[in-house]
Amino acid sequence: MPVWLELILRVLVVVGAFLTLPLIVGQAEHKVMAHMQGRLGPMYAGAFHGWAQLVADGVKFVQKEDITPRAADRQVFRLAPVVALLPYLAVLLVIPLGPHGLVAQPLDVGLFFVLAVVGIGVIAVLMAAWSSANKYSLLGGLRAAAQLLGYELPFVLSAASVAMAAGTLSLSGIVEAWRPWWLLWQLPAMLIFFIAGLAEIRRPPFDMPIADSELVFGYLTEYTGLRFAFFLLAEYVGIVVIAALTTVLFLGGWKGPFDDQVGWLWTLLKMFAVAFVVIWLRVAYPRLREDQLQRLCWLVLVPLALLQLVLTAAVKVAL
Amino acid sequence: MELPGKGLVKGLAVTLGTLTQRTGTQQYPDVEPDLPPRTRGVIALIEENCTVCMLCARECPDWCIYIDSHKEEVVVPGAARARQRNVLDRFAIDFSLCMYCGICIEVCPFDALHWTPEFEYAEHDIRDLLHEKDRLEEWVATVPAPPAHDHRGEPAKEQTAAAKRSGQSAV
Amino acid sequence: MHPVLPFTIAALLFGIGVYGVIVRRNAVLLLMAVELLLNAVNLVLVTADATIRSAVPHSGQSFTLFIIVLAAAEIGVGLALILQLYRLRRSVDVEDLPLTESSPDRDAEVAR
Amino acid sequence: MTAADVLLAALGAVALGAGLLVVTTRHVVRAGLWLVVTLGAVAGLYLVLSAELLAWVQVLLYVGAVVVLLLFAVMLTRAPIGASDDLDRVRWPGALIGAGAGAGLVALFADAFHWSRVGLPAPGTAEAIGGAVFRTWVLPFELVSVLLLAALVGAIVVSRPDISAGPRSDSRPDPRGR
Repeated sequence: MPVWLELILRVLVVVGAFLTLPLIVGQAEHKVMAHMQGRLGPMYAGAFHGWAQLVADGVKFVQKEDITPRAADRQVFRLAPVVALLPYLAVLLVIPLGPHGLVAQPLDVGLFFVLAVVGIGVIAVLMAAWSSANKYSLLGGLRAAAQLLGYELPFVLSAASVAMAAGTLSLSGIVEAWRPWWLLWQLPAMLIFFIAGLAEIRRPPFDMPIADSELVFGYLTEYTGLRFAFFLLAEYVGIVVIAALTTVLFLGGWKGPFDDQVGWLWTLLKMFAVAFVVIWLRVAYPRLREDQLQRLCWLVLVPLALLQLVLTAAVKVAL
Repeated sequence: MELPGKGLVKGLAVTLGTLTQRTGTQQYPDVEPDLPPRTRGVIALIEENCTVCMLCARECPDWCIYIDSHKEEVVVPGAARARQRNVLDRFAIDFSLCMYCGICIEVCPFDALHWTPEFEYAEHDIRDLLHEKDRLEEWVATVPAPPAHDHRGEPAKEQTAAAKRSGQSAV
Repeated sequence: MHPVLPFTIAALLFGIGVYGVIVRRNAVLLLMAVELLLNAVNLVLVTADATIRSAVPHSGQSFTLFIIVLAAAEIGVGLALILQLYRLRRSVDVEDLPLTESSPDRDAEVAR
Repeated sequence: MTAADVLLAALGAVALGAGLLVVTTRHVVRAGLWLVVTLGAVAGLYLVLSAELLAWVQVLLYVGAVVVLLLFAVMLTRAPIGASDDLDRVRWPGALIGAGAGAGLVALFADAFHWSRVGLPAPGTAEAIGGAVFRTWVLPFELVSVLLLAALVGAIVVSRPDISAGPRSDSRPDPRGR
């Protein structure tokens, strides 16, 4: 197979995953959330248990009027949804699915790339918040910026811990080096990474930036139609990305019985398990208040992440 | 001392528990709802029973019953003078005003008004919620036999009376 | 690769940064221009690292790393100062800054 | 012209164009967004110059943190939508000095390198950079970390009026009576 054909094939597969995985997660969220609240959730679209609900939603969003507020900064307002979506697509490119280079684009500093690119999302939030010419949007954007900047720290530190343990920045390399007992050794880092990741994608209970009971819908207030759908899609791709990263970094990625043949299946299974937990947390917990949110980050997660770094270093030196 | 994080775990346990239980959602348009006895749906009118005493219209708290009538002379052969009788011209209930208190049904001395459990009479136009007497009569077919207050007790008075009238023994 | 290309880019970027630092009155915009200057320098260092074989490999990239960290520190302190300034004077215009120690009534005058 | 040259020229054009907009635009927030483009293009230049790790550090720290802080500050101070007129001083001295500095440096570099060709080194791995930082340059590294700590403390002290300078700022009544 020529190189360019293989490259195109890989990119196509990633785009396919980019378009289907979020839909699966979104549908799972509809159904799991409903059943956790004693409801049924969507039942009609697509005849069987509403499996096509998100497709129907997509069609609905396409039909809606695309409104730009008169006072808004038009170009920035229109660009923001795209900027919100693209980084996650880039991240999906480097996440290894299985052994023997089953990854769209292997990268020597994959972990670093992922952390850097995920950080771009906050610019999209600020763009959306400011250009909407709406006080609720701006407040939501400022909250988001403060939250994302703060949680970036434990996010990176806990990822650094596992990179230190594996002795490499390559995502595939980290999975190769992973051993089951790391589950215990890196447990604090895993929890910190997961919680900080939740905050990074602004999922409940960290959805202070769009707190709908006080800010209407935060930085998304003025968005309608397809652009709003882009932001929603970005949120679900965010869940996929955070679940995939947690899987790859802390849960051993494709490791499992028969991982030579069905490694990719293990990765996907673990990913969906983590995504389930993301949804579960949304149902179980109320939204954190702004001061609680910052307190959790700076007084709990950051010190814990630093302690975990020390622990990792100590074990690494002792071995 | 309580373990830290116990509340958090409890929250997760509750939601997971709910996930495993059956949901109570009724699939209404697909599956007919299982309505309790004495459900208040719409009010049916048995026109023959109405004597135009106007009690219902007067007792109605939000004045949603409209009654028109005229007097008619009935000449009874052999009687000294002709008797007068009220004839119902119009009987209408505006269900856009009705608050389903059931007072009209309670006060009717001749059992002309009845609750029926039918509830699917929504309209696109609010004016169509004014049910005239022929519409109200249509509901009579859906009036259920009144259940006993106690499901093991004796049957309702109306039922025994009806059974006696038709010469059968009470159920 | 022609090393003169990235060097020229860096030089022009530096020129743009200098222009920005001199012309801008808004303090935050001024800091942005300073970032351009730092980036120009970083670009020179990285290009030099890639083109000039030195005795110590990767020193140019190491320096760039240090400069990026310094920039982060600079932006942290700089923005804290600017926000404090804004809190005091409701303005981030560097033209309005008194260069000498001011008395409280002068402060009030400026604030008005 | 090789592929690397073309890439360098294209990315350089983007960086310079966006950089020019950073210092000339009259929209405060858009200046910050153009800065993102410039920094991204410079990161692309690093990639071409086989400094992969640096490129991602640039994205992580500059785009993810510095620009966000700048935008944050812009929005906290004043960020009208639309153009503002009072952002610049008189332009010509700055243009003169900036153009002079740029042209001088270009002349310097052109004189030093002419149109010489150099092969690109192998992509620098994280390991190599780590070796350089922690073996050869470990002392500056430590100094930088101390400086970072000092900056952190400084930023906190400056931005928190309740812990900054002693009695003067506390006792003095605010001139506007806020």
